[in-house]
Amino acid sequence: MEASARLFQRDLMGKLSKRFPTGFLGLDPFPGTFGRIRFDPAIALELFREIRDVHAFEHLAMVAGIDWVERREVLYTVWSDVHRGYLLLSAMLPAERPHIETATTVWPSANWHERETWELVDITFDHHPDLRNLLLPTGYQFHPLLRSFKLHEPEELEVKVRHV
Amino acid sequence: MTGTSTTVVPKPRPPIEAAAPAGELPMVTQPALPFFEIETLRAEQFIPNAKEALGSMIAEQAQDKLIRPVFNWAGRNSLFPLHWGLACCAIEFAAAFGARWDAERFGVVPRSSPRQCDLLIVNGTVTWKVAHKLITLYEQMPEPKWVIAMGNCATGGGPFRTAYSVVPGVDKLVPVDVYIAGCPPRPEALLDGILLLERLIQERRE
Amino acid sequence: MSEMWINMGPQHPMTHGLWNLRVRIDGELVLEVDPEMGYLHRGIEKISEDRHYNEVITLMDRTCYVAGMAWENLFILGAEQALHVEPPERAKWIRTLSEEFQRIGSHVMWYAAFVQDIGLMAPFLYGMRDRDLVLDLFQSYTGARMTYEYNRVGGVRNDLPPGFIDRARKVCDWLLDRFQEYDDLCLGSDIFRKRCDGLGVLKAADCVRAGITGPMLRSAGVKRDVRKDRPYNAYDQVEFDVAVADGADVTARYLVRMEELRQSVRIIRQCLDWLERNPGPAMAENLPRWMGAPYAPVGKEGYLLKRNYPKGVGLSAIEEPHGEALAYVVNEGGEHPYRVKLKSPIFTNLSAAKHYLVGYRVADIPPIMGSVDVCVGEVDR
Amino acid sequence: MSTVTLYSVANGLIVAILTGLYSVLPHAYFGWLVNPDLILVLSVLVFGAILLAASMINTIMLIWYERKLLGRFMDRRGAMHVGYAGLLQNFADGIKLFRKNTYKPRDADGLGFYAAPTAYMVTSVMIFAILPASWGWTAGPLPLSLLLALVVFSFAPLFIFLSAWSQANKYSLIGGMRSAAQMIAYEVPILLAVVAVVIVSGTFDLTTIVTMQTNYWFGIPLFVALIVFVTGMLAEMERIPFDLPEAEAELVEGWNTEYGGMLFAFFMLSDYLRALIGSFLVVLLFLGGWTMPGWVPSSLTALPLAALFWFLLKTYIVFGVFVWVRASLPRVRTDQLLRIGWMRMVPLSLLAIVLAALLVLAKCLPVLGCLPGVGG
Repeated sequence: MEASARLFQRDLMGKLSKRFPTGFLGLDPFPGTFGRIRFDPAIALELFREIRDVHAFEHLAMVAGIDWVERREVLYTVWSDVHRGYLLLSAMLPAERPHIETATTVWPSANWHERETWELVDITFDHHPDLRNLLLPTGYQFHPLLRSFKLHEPEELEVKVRHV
Repeated sequence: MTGTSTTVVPKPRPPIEAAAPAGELPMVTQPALPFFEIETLRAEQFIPNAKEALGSMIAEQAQDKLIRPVFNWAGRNSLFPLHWGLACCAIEFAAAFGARWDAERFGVVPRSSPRQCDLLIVNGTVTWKVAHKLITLYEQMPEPKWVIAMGNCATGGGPFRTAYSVVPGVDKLVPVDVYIAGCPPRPEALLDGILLLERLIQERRE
Repeated sequence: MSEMWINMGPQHPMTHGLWNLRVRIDGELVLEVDPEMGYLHRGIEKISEDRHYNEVITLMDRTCYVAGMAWENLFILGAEQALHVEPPERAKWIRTLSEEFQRIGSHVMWYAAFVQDIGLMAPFLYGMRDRDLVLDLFQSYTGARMTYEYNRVGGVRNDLPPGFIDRARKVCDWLLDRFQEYDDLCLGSDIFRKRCDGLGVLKAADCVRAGITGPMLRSAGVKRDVRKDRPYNAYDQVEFDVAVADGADVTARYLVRMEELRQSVRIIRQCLDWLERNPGPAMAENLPRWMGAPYAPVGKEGYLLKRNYPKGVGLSAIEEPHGEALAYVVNEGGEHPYRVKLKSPIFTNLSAAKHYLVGYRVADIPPIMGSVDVCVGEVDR
Repeated sequence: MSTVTLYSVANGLIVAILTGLYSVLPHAYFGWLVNPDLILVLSVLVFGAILLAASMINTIMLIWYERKLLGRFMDRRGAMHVGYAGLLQNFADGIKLFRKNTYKPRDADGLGFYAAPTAYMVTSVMIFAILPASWGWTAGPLPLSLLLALVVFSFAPLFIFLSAWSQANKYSLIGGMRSAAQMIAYEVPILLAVVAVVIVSGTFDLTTIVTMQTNYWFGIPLFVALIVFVTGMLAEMERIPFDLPEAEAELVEGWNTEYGGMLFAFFMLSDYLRALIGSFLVVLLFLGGWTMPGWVPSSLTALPLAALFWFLLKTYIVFGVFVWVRASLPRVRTDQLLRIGWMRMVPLSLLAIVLAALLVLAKCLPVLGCLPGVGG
């Protein structure tokens, strides 16, 4: 990694730990990016604002949800045109009723990403303007990207087709 | 003329050999009369409009020999598929209408409205979310209509058959006439499938 | 006429795929739009968790069926980072070459579909004709027209066949002529300019806020291109310019894509020169057998062995023909990825549909959506 | 000029058959065979049948011609495998559409749904009885044939809107609205362009108009009117660049979304009938009709169907230009289309009228007759 990027990383870490003495849990190195920030979901909205307004990460590229069985991870990837690099923001949520504040107020592009994460990984985004099914049919009661959801060969399933 | 009209339908002729008892040569060497002729003879005695019944049989023959070939020829040579792209195969479907393969040579012209189509080419993965819309489209097409399952996904789910959202084969939803293998099938394969369907239509009796 | 909702899709010539654009119109004026996705949701991310890394590539080809090679590259970059594998230099150049050819194939396909949306009939056929030439090249070294399964963890499956480079150069020359022809047909037509100028305008600030990437963003004058900003494969060694325009409308998107086509030819020529000069292996050596080099493992014994392979995470970003695509691959030490998360550029571009559709007319929807270049496969995954 | 016309041929045929029958049958009982009213009715029927068959075959060949030509513009071949070079392709399409079952969408209005295509077809065919295709191919002298043809031609928006409304489909409703607006907008410049022709020729009789073009085509002095007329006809025929009502990209097949089978065939056929009529009118009004250029040897001109041949040749060339336009231009938008219609075409057609009036006043039209290679 370049020296300037490492410098920026150290700078970011210092500023964030000063700004969020409790919620900011650390900045891990992550190859090819400025690193991965671990944060407490309680400070989500303030952190997003800080990251966007102060540190100029104005483009939210991806929101991913990962099911680690005993916990759920929600991962935001943001990009800065100023620093020319990605930054990952990761929060660990409990497996029971995982929820986090929505990022749509900060990055409007989070809208569909969060809808998708909500229906596939079952992470609720509080105060989301339009939390309904995006990819799956309305009213689908499973969350396919959870580890507990198993795939089957079609022969193992009974297919009942009802003409409507 | 009577108020009601009954039509006599010829029954299939029973096998003559089966009439003879087993292990014994039949005494009569002359072939028996075809069953429907006997029916007609009897009918002439008992049914007043047997002549019309015979006429309807002739009309049926004429329809068989004259009209149906023309209709089948027309149906075979003018298949309008629905302009609907589902997934990967849709791109090859479009390529088949491109300059190199030019499916219009065979009179295959895609139309956007299902009402004007007689061929539904299911060119891609069918998910449960789109399943009832596919059935609606199929039902909107006027008879006679045909379905081609293009590619492995439409045939049996393909690489996504284990997925929770994919219909493992479109024949669970609509009757399929021709299956085309490939993932995706090349445009030649699609044309081959269409020609196969044309052969099926040519031999159609209904 | 009073207000009414119309459904454009899932079977509609405008959609170019399987999605539904619900539009509330007043006469011809668009008041509100609501894209309805998920008709092609095939659960690729879930199936990937059940597959060997090299088998996931099969799914990546089908994720975006007009840009299969780009998605293969994307996943392989993430997987290699997660598995701590470095491909040889030649493989990187071949991947760069393949991705640029794929960009040409995808953009030409876009051109064909887009001009059909505004009613130009003949150029659709011209686009398909020229795309077939690119696909022929793909076929000559991958064996397939659209679904290649060419990349492998640690390199590419096989090297380029003899005679490929000359053929590719000829195709490049032919394509440059054809691009000029495309421009003559479109930009030379007054009706085309009338139809497309000032349509679907989304200014730079709005684009950035809405998370829009790719040619749509560059048409607003923002010079963001992953190939330049965060070079992968061999993009740091080739010369090219990032195509930008400042109209932020449909014409600007057309101009950006046309310029990208020309830049792609420029990159391809550099790649061909390099590949001609530098023979070498196209596959990393000393890979563990379960990684399945050079072919996907057929027998199970290859990867059923207990391994203590290091865990890892990979984040890869590429400039796909449609924009910035990301893959997040989590490796928990098995032969299957623990989690694959894919981010499609069109996903966010479509989510901002209301910003560039509302206020225009029904007749403007096809050109605007055409200029967005929707490929539903990668939106729904 | 010979007096042998299509109607007289039909009339003669009927008279010959009936008098032949009458001569062999007992006169006392079959006197009604030579009743002039009967002869008139039968002659009209036979005339109509010939006309219908000729126009239908012509239209079907026109579709074939367009498909092949469009294929060539698109670097492919078009229909190939049905008949020689796909000549029978459209017959196959027609028989197949005839074979398809008929239905009515649940919410559709029954009367409108069935009546509109029929009326559309009938009015389109009707014009063929009015238009002369050569000096012989007419029903007879019609002093106002041009006016009548244009009147019948402008019925179409009514039926299109009726069909669009009765289908109970939103797309077809939008298409119908567009179609009505477009056709009404372009009626005006077309009629004004025709007025220019009428000013120069001084008559509404198409046969006379063509005869007057023996020396020079009206398209040369009335070039502006020709441009306006062709553009307006493109819009009336709903062809690219003015095919908004059928805009495939946004409205699924436009105002005939819900039609299938034979009713759809009616629409399709009527569209091409109207295309044929449009080409006919361009040739008749501006390109000299069936008059032959001077370099054609007189032995050929004297051949019985030479005039018809030249007329059809010109028609097909004009239609080829329409196809060319279709292959190379994108579609305009509704508001742009209406703006072109009202703000460009109408002033241009007024200009054409002024030019025509000036030409007549300056008496410079006969001069054009001396130009070599222009007309007869």
